[in-house]
Amino acid sequence: MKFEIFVTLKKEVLDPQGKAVEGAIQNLGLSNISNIRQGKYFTLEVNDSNEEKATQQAEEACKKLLANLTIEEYSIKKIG
Amino acid sequence: MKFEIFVTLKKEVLDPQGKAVEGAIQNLGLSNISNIRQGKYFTLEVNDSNEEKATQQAEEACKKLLANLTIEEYSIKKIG
Amino acid sequence: MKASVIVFPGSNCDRDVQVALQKFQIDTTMVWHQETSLPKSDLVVLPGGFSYGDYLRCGSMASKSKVMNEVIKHAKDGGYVFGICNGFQILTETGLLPGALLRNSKLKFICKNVFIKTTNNQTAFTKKIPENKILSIPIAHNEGNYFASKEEIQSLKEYNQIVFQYCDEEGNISGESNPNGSFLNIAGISNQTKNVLGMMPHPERSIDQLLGGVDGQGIFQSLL
Amino acid sequence: METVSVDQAIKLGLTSSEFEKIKELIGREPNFTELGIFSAMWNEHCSYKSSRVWLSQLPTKNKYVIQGPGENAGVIDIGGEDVAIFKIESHNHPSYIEPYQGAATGVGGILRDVFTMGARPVANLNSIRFGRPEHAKTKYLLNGVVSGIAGYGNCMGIPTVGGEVEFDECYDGNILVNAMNIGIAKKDKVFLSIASGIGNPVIYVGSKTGRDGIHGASMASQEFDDNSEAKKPTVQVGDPFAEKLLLEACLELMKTDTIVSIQDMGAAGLTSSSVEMASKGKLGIEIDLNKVPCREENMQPFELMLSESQERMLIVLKEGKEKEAEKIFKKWDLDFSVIGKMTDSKNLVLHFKDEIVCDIPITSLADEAPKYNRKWESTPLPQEIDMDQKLKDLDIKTCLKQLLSHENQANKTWVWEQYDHMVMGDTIQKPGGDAAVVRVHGTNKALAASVDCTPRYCLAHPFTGGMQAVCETYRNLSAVGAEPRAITNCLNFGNPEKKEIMGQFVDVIKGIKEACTELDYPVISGNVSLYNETNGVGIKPTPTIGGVGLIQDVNNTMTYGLKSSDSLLIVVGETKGHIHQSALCHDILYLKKGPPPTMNLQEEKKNSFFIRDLIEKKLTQSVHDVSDGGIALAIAEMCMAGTIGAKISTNLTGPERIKYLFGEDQARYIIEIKKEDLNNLVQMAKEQEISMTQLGSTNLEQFAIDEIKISVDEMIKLNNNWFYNYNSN
Ligand SMILES: Nc1ncnc2c1ncn2[C@@H]1O[C@H](COP(=O)(O)OP(=O)(O)O)[C@@H](O)[C@H]1O
Ligand SMILES: [Mg+2]
Repeated sequence: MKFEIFVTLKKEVLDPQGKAVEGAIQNLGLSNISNIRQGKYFTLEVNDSNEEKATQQAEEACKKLLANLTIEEYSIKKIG
Repeated sequence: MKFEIFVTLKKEVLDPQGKAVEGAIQNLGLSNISNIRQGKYFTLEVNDSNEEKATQQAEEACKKLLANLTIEEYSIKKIG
Repeated sequence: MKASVIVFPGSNCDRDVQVALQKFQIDTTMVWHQETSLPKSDLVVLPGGFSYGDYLRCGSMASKSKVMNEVIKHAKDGGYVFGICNGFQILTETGLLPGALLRNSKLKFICKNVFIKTTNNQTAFTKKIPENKILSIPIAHNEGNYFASKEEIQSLKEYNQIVFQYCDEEGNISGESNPNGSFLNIAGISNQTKNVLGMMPHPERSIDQLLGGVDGQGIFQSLL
Repeated sequence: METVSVDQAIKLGLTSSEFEKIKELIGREPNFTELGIFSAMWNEHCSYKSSRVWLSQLPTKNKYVIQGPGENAGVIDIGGEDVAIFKIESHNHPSYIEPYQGAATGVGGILRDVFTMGARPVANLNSIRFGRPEHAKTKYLLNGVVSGIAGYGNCMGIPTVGGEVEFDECYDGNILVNAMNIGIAKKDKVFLSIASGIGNPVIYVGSKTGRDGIHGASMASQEFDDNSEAKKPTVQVGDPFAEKLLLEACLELMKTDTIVSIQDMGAAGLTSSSVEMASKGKLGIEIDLNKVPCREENMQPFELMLSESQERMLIVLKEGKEKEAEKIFKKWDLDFSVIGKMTDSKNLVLHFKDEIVCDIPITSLADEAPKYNRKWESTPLPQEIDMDQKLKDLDIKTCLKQLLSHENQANKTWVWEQYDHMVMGDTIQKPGGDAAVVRVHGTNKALAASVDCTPRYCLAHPFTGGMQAVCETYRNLSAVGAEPRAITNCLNFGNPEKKEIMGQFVDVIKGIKEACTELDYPVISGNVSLYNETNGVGIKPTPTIGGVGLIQDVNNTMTYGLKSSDSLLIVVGETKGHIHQSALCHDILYLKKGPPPTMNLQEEKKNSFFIRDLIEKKLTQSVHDVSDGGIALAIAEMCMAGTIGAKISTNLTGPERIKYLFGEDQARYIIEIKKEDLNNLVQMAKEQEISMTQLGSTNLEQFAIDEIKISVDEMIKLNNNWFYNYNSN
């Protein structure tokens, strides 16, 4: 079973990368673009045909490693 | 108009991060999880009500800055 | 005084810190991250470097190493734990210290001498340094931009956990003297019980006049 | 077996006559895998087919050299049981295509060259050259290259302690990224790549093989045109973390008694590493490609043999030592696979699935590789031109300010602050000085290193330019108190099929040869990068020289910042006022004609001995070599580094004064001395027939040249800002 995982900084956490990217985008003349936030994106496979169990394992991977819950939040999506 | 952007390494390009993360996940006992690839995830707003034009600007941001087309590819999704 | 230096895959200041500890006659053992027990030690050092390549988040994967269970136990029992640079990042990832270290605000690796003020000399690591003493110590990092939630900052202040702050030569703590965007110019913090210290600057690089300075030695002397 | 056509050979970068030669050598048509292997081994990058005849002229020996060119890196004696192992290598083409990864993998490659020989790498240096700052790609390339070098070196925990950065129009379409590394080993623990022992197992260690950079080596041997970006092969992505593990694992293995020979997989990957080991040992090698650890599915023999995936090594073990070795690589979480053995067949034999997919004599790939004696035409020494009209009205203060704020003379802190230059705890002189100084861990001695080249001299007169590059490193090392011991070189040129370019190459080599011979400062390793051309326009000849010297006592090293406001300033070496091809003429006045300064190797040697003697006797307060920008810039730099002023008088006017201040006569140093030492010094100089002139004295906060004054603070501002301003938007 394949999953997509999104890890993003919590809203109240400053995002230095997003901010720098936004500056750079403005410099490129793309002045309509704003509010850029940068996060991480993972794809992974879980070798378990039971959807609930598989999701639970993906969930665990997020909590234990992929996201730092002090500053980040995550969401999971099954894609196949 | 809000967009989501996914930037991932091309399939044939080495993903050192994904590789290291996979090792760590295995060590955590999540042995069912495999094939991890790590990419970047952006959300941004384009101040243009014309969907086509807005998408075009998001596209340009990807090509010029957000993705390194030599090793990465991107996809764009309108989310609001 | 006995110390253990934990070696993670990708640690690269492990030897440097060993040299420093030995210079102060601290008996030092190197401990591989897969060990399940610690040699008897008063102090555990998590050295600088790029554990696991700094991939995913700095320190994230190292914080899950087997030996870290023992380090956490050691800290909970009141033993000293000292995280330098990547070691600091590992300590926040384990939760032994609050907050997180984000990318430097200019998104570049910075290696240079900076000034830090010893805001708190009531810890085991700073007790021989005069209060508010300004030290010149090098930094070398990409992710040293300290962040914590409002509540965490509140509690850091309340329990007097801010140990070092970036400042200028005269001791002014300001935006200009902040090399990486750190909240409140924080360069180092301790836990509430003051037996765990994490700092981004490298005191082990500042113990030899020939290499540019000796301001780091106060920290090692405090531990003796 | 599928047959191949001459068209395929040409697509792989071979010529039709080379294709004929292959058929002749193996007595049949090669198959596709074999053709690929030939194309990799016979391209310029691996075979040195255009350069070999000339490279063999370089002097490679003095009493310190333990291993000269021909191995992964050169080795010199640095006293006691210690040796220094070093080399420089180019990664120009990949860095232009993907600056971050190109530069990063360049650093990774040179590190492997050094640690494969048993050394722990202790110092990185780099020489990087870009097009004009205003060129559309320059900022992107500069940022990518610098962060790539930083990314790899920092993660490895090896300090990057020196280098050079230059901008010039000729690099607009061909940037140069030359990376150097120095390592330290014990004399009796140096490992070579000569295989031996029929039946000994061949093992593969490190990361898995993917389709990275297939044909990277032949790309490095072709000119760019407008389509190159579309044609590029899969870019290699560096994994410094994997390399750090590989380094530690290899050094751990080297402590055991298991290794026969070891070779990193660099350009042309498994092909060149296996062929070189077998060729040097005059043996055959048999590899089972089914055993190669793969990252991707369905990899074909051609791909497996030509992949340039990074962070891999090939090792010949003593028989029966496989388990012992495997344990170490497993501990470090690396791939380990026994993939073949050494044989007496003298052939490269490859098995894949159940077939033999390649069976060719090793000699045909190595010794029989083509060697060309290309046509060449020497560049004559340009005539001097009369510049007095142009020089006579120049305002000295303006000239100095323009030089200080010019990108090529600007302070490079922005660059090296991104490099961890202190890790390993032995950096005594960080970037910014004349040469980097790194203590040999646990001892009282230190290595000094510097990389240099002045391409504008090399273009004007390649023979002189070749000599000058060698001498500049020699001087930089001398200025910090080191005894220069040997060099490594990276020869970056345009298309050697053009006789003017080949002529530049030949002249430069002759110049290097002359200087190395006279200075007893041999070449122990190096690399050639040709075809640095875009749309038919080549770069200036750029022979980057990396010099290494020894300081016997770390307490006897010298820096160039002024130390007190009460000392004397002296120039050692003769000042004639050679202004042609100076930084002032070239970069500020755009007067690019005329000969470069004349080299006098006897003077170089004499003056260097003199300076080192003064440093050892503690008779100098500071020392700086005079290079770009002449006396004026050299003193300005000493003022800025020490935040102390200086006051000099020239007793000259008009063009003569300009030439005196900004001329770039060679073999010179500025020294700061205590007043009371003057007489002693004058006496010593007289005895040793050293030309020495008192320039003036140090001062409080100003740099004063005759009636002209500029504050040290202002100079610092001008000099410090260029890189920050350029990169701030
Ligand atoms: N790319 C670089 N990496 C590290 N250090 C550099 C780099 N470029 C320049 N430097 C350092 O800046 C100083 C000045 O360089 P340069 O102007 O080339 O000096 P010089 O002309 O005396 O050789 C040297 O110490 C050099 O090592
Ligand atoms: Mg130079």
